[in-house]
Amino acid sequence: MSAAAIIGEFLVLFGAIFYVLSSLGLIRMPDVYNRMQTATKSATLGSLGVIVGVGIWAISNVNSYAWLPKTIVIAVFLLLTNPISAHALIRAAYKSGIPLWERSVVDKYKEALEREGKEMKEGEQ
Amino acid sequence: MNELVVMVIAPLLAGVLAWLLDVRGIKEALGVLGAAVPLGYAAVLYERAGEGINVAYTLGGFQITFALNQLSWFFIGIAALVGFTAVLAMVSTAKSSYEWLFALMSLSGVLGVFLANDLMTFFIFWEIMTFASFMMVLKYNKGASLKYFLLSVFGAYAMLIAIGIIYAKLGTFEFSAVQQAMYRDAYAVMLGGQGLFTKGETALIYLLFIIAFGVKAGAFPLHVWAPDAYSETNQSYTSFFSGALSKAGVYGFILMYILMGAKLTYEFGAFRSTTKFGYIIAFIGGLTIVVGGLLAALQEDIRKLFAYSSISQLGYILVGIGVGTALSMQAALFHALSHALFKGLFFLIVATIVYRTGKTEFKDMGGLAEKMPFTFAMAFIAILSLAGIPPLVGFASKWVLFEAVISQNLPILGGFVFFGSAIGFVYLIRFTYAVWFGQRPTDLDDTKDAPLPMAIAMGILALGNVLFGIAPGLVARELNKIFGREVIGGTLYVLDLGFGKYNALLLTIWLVIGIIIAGIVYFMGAKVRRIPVTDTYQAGNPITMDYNLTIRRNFFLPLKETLAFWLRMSFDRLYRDVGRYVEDLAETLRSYIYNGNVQSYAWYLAIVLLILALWGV
Amino acid sequence: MSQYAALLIALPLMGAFLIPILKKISRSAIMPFLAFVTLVQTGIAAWVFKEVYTTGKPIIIMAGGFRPPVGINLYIGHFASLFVFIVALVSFLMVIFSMKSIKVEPKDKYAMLFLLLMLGATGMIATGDIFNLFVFMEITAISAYALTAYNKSGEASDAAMKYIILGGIGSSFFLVGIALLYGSLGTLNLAQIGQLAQLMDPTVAQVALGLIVLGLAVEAEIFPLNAWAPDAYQAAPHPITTMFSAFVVKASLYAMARILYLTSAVSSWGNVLNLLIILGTLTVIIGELSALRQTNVKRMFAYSSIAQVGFIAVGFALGTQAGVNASVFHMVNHAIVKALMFLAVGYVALELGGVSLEDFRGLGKRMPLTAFAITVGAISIIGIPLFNVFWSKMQLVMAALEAGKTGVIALILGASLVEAVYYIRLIHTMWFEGEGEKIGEDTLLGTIMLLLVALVIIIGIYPDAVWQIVQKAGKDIFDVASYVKNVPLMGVSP
Amino acid sequence: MVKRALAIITLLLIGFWLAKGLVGVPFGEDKMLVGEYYLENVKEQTGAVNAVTAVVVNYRGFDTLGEVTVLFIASTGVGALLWRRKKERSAKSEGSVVLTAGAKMLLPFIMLFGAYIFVHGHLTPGGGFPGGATVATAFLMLYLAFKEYEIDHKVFEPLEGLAGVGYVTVGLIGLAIGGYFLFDWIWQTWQFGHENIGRLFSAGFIPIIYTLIGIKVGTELTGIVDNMIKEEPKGGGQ
Amino acid sequence: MISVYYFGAISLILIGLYAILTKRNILKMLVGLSIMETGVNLLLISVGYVRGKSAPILSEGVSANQAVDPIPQALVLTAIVIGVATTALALSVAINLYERYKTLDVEKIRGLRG
Amino acid sequence: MGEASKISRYLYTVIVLFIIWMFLTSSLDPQELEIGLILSLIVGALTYEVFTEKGLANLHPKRVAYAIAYIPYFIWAMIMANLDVAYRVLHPKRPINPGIVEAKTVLKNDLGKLALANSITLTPGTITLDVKEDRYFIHWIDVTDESVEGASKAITEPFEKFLKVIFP
Amino acid sequence: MIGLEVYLVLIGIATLLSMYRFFKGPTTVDRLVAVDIMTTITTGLMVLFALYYKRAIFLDVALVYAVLAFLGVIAFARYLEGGL
Ligand code: NA
Ligand code: NA
Repeated sequence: MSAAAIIGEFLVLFGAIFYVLSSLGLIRMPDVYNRMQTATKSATLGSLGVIVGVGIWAISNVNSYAWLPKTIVIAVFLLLTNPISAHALIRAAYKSGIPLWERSVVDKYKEALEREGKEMKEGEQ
Repeated sequence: MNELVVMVIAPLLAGVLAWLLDVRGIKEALGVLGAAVPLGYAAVLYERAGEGINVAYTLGGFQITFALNQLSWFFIGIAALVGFTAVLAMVSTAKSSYEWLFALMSLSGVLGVFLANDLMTFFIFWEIMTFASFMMVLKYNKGASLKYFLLSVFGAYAMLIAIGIIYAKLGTFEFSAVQQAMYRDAYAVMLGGQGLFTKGETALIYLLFIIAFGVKAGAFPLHVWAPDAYSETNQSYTSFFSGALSKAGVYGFILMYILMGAKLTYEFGAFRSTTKFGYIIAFIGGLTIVVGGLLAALQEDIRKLFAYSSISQLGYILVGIGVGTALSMQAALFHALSHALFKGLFFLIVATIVYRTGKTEFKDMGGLAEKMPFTFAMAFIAILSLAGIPPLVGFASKWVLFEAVISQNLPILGGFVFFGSAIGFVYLIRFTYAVWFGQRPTDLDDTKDAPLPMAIAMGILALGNVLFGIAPGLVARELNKIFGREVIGGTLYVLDLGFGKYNALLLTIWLVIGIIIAGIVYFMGAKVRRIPVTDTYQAGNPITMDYNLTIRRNFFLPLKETLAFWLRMSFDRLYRDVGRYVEDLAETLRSYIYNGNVQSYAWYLAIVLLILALWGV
Repeated sequence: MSQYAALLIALPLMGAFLIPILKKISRSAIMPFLAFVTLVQTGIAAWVFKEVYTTGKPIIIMAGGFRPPVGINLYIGHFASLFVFIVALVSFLMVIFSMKSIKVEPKDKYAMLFLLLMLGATGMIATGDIFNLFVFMEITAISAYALTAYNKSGEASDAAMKYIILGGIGSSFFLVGIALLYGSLGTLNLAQIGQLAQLMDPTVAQVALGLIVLGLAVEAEIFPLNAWAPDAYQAAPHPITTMFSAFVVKASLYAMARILYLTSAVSSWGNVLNLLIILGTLTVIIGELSALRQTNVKRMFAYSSIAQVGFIAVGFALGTQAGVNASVFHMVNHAIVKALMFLAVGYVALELGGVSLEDFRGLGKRMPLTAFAITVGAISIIGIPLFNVFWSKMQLVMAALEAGKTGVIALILGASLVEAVYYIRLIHTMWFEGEGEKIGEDTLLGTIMLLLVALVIIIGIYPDAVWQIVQKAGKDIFDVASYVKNVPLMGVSP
Repeated sequence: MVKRALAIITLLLIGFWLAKGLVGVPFGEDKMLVGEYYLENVKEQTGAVNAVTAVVVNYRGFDTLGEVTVLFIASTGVGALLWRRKKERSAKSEGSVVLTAGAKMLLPFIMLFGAYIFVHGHLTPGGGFPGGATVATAFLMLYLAFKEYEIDHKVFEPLEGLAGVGYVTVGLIGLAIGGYFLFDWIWQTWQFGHENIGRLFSAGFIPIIYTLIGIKVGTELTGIVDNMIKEEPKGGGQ
Repeated sequence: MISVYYFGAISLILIGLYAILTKRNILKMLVGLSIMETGVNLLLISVGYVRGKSAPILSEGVSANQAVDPIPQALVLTAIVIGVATTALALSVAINLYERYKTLDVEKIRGLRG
Repeated sequence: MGEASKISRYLYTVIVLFIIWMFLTSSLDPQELEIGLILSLIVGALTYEVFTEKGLANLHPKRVAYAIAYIPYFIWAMIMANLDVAYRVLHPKRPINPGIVEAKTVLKNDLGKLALANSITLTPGTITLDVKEDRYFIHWIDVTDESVEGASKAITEPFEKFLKVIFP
Repeated sequence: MIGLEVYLVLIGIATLLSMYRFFKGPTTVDRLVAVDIMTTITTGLMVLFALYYKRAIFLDVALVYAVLAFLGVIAFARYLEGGL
């Protein structure tokens, strides 16, 4: 068994575990904000592992170096886009009025928005 | 181009040209010319009718065939003559090119029907004839035309189905082929075998034909269109409508005899001295006589009166056909001619009256004899002819018919026929007196006599009434040619039926003498008295406008009251109710099916799928 | 040379694709350009028609140069060449009408959709491949959806939504039918399907045929799948309504007939025909009854059109050469007459702003030419001799009787009576009721109407020329053996 | 409730019927007739490695032309139906800098992905449609991120038309050169790229057509998005 | 016994049809239509599947006799595009409908009937 | 620092695209490279104005070096983040103490802000909720300091070390 | 070592688990988050399938899938936040 296979498979295993973790987070966390906290990170890392892992594994499995660059492109794409979509989603959650978990400790964003609104009103007057 | 084709197409072509050009003077000239062509050809082809002329074209996958023989010539003659006189009268009464187009088109249609040598051609021209006459009515009255058209198309489609069944079995439309096949079939049945047509199919075809021809002939209870249609159109045209177009129905019945008489006879057997199927036709004819006659008597409108009278008269013809002997057939044909002549004349007279006075009801008329002497003279001839007074043609034909029916020992039919004559007198008396004699409403004081074209037209028909009345042998000779043997014997002036004789000339001489005597008495002794209408008393009742039984108003009201129960059973209303019911149903159906909800529509789709699934298509 | 018949497809496409570019150059050139394209299309169609009818041989267009069933082929035989010509001609006339009648923007989009509707119908008629048929059906349908909604009114959107939902379900099931057919035969070529039909598993064939007929029946306006049609006809722009009635529905009917006859070797075939006869008869009856008290005249014509479709469907479902011939004849006649009538009624709407029966009072005085056109059309549809529809109705009736379907004919003739009632009422309303000032009628539209009137009457008086053509077209559909023989199928066999 | 019950019964019966039909089309078994021919001849006849692509562009090119047309109709139709005398974006808020900067950064990549996909249509499971769709998502992203963003209609609409014209023209050149509409003249007449099967410069006109389709689909889908995302300004009626 | 893919495809078709037959909101009906289309596409693909064979892309050592039928896949590509086109158009019609009637309830949008 | 010249921006875009292309195709086949170059040139021409402000300046060795160095740092942070997640998810009591805090950044560049936001999102217990000018609003799963300064110090500052060099 | 199939199953389970959240909700954003995670996991699954079938062509599919999924989520998110 070649090194590529070992590293590749290890990465895939690693990624798969984080995938499962991600989905567990999705189930277990109490509200949408905290679900995102747990799910996004581990799904992204999981992807990184699985996808790059496949690229490396392929070196021995299908005897091709051509896989790795392509898998890297996919992985990087996910790495770039997943936090963007997570950001867009959490903003959507907040702006669509989903309240924070009742045991949340602070909401600076709300304060900032209220201040902004007040300034806007004053500006109009 | 073949003469027959020219004959059929000329009026239509003239009509289309008249319609397209639409120039005063020219359209009338074209119209008269167009109507004169068939008349001229009918005269020219008289000699050759015996040898038979055939032509055939292919059109739209169907053979269009025409044939001229003795029978078709007879009907062509009637149609061309009445058509010509009607068109002549239309020169005065028809204003729009629309009327010229459709009047002439209907003439083409009628000619085509009579000349057709196969069922499909027959049907096609039947439709053209129906359509054109319908258009003539449509211009005047939507309801009336609709009724006419619906019943006609109903009849036509019935005919089409019958034709179709025949075609499906025999693979031919041609009269002679159908006739031969039917003979073979009849023969097979006679030998106790099974023909191509089962008894049920034969009965169906028979029924469908009766409906088809019955509608056109105005047979009871399919007559309801006729009173309205005859009265709600140009009255000059009505003279053709009633005089010639309705004869297409008569011709149809005769055609049915020719094509499948034997088959019907052997399939359904005899009734007394006639056949069962024939007796049904005759019985329908009898009912038509009575119903038409009674209703004619009850009309307040002269157009309606003659419309019902026309229905009644056609009943005679049906009786003649139904009885089914050679003699009765000839009588029917003879009466068809008579009817065309006197009823054509009558409607031209009505047309003249309407044209000159604008009035149509008895209550608005009176004393017109003085103002319209020529028209009155024509009316005199027509009245005598219709009433069956010798020596006019009406007497001759009715006489033959009476003899034919009586000789067959069919008492009920005889009863109908006699009743019809009686009731004919009843309504004619009213027409005679209320229109021509008595007090004249002041607004009719400057009424003029018939315009020249109408006068000529009336003259021609009146001449026919007199000529064929005095010399009925002329007609008998033609009828015998049709049958290929001498059924009615005699000479030019004498009809000899074997068991009875009628000498027209002798009677004419007697009559002329009588008239001269009567004239002398009248002019020496008669004084006209003027009595105010309101001074009249009647059976102790004060005169109200509702119960004012002068000859001009509600004259036969007592009769009407007597018949009240029967009159309530109006077939007209029945059909109307059925129509309304269908329309209501349609509306309900439509609003349920197309309810505007796309989900329901999706359900329809699912249901069709379900049907597919369950049916296992 | 004959491969150039492919221009029938290429040209409208090219035209449609060029319009966005043309729009940047000159907006006012779009409609003239549309007229030009349809005129050229008519010319090509006429050439193809001449080719096919003089040589007596169909033109087989092999897309990409692959022989069927490997490549998709178009089969422009007697039927297709005739109908492609009708499609092009009616389209050309409707472009002229569109120039007058289309006021709603964006006209460039209208022009594109117009061309593509024409293209879709052309393709449906010409194609020799069942999936390609589906594609062209969708081209037709989707451009029809868009055009139905084109006026953007509530009614238009409502009608289009109904059309989309029903059409969508129909096309889905059609595709399921194709899947079954393909799964059992391994080919999509119509000729090969015809060749192999008898090898099909009977159950598969039943289901597949049922689904295909169902899918097509939605577009072919067969009751009760036609519920979208009156709304779409009413709401669509007038030239488009005309095209719906004149050829869009006909293309679907043809497709249905073509597939049915190609699969006539299938054991359950008779059942499908019987079902179609029942549905066709119901289409006639319900269509006529629904038109009876209709006060919106355009909608009345729509129901009448549906009823005629029923006639055609019944003719096809008879399963005889005579029936097919009669149906094809009726398709031609109805295309002419309904083109005339919808053109006229659309013109009335344009001038008077409405098409309720009330608007038609005194039309004979206000717009005599238009009223005359409607009258001729109505009389023709009723089935009066000397007008074209009479002949095809007669042929239909005869064909049905020949096939022993007397009862069906009685019902259908009864429905024709109903037809007479509402058309006569309309004629009377136009000519003998109401008054009005004469409106100067458009010369060009008047000429088109007169042209169509002339066709109605010429065919009415001398139907033989058309009848000859139609018989050949009918044989094209009915004679499956020569269809299969004419397609140069290469040796790909099971 | 009754409606639902009826629906379920109806659908179950229909489903049973469909299933009954499908029993005659056994799953997973080879039913190929024409398909087999394609697989055996695809390489030398079309030069494509991807048999689906060859079927789509060559053997069943007519379908694809139709398919392109269908999408064109949709784009045109949406444009026609959502046409208003005046239309503007009605986005209420802009995305945060994360989204806007992200969109700017991703735009060229996504477009390149799209181009990659349609250029490689004959080699990989891509082609003009997914490629075009990918290109369109790049523009969609800009619409989503920016409040004011709008495509340049002067370029997009003619480009859409031109791509279509190009497709038909390629087909017509085939008619002129090879005698058949949509004939692959590059592969069959010019024999270009015969030695390259499996590499980029092969498969005759497939890459050309897929590029045209890609451009067309990209511009069309973008146009649809553009139409759907804009509204008539409040108060300004037609 | 019917294959699970067929079963799934039929189920999708029926679920879609169920939505069309019972949901009153037009958008839901359109979703139903899309589900139906998906089901049909799945069916087409399943019909073309050959057990144990690979995607019909003859690279990476896959030869002609190892590939599944390419035709259904080509058909599905077309069908998908057609579905997308229909949906896009339907949505814009729905937008217009909503603007005019202020509702998407089929029972309330009945401007045309009878 | 203002915008770079158009040529510089264009060239930079093309280079980046071409590199991506090479990764994407994983091939050195000259045919692929030719087409890749052409496509890069075309796509670059269409998008360079949006894509970059600084152009070739982004390829400054120092920046590249920092960017490369950032990768392992970031990945390490990510792995830590996920272990943290694992802990919170798998712990039966779900030990969380969430809230939204505000943090400041010194970064001026949009791309830098994006990188920071993404980094925050993917690293322990934080997701960027919104960015307004230099203020980050962050959902923090375990709030330890509610003040702006404290939050900035805990969340943004560790990344800024690298990012302010990479995206000046 | 363990074998591809096991990972396929493992990732498949992860997909199913995230589907639970999709059906459970309760808010639309919850479902959308579930979709986002699901698509991310599915991308990985596709890549793994590519290896399973030894066909690099599926990598392209995964890439396109990732692009489309990303845009889909962004579009929905922007819609839900009321930004469109
Ligand atoms: Na994602
Ligand atoms: Na984070």
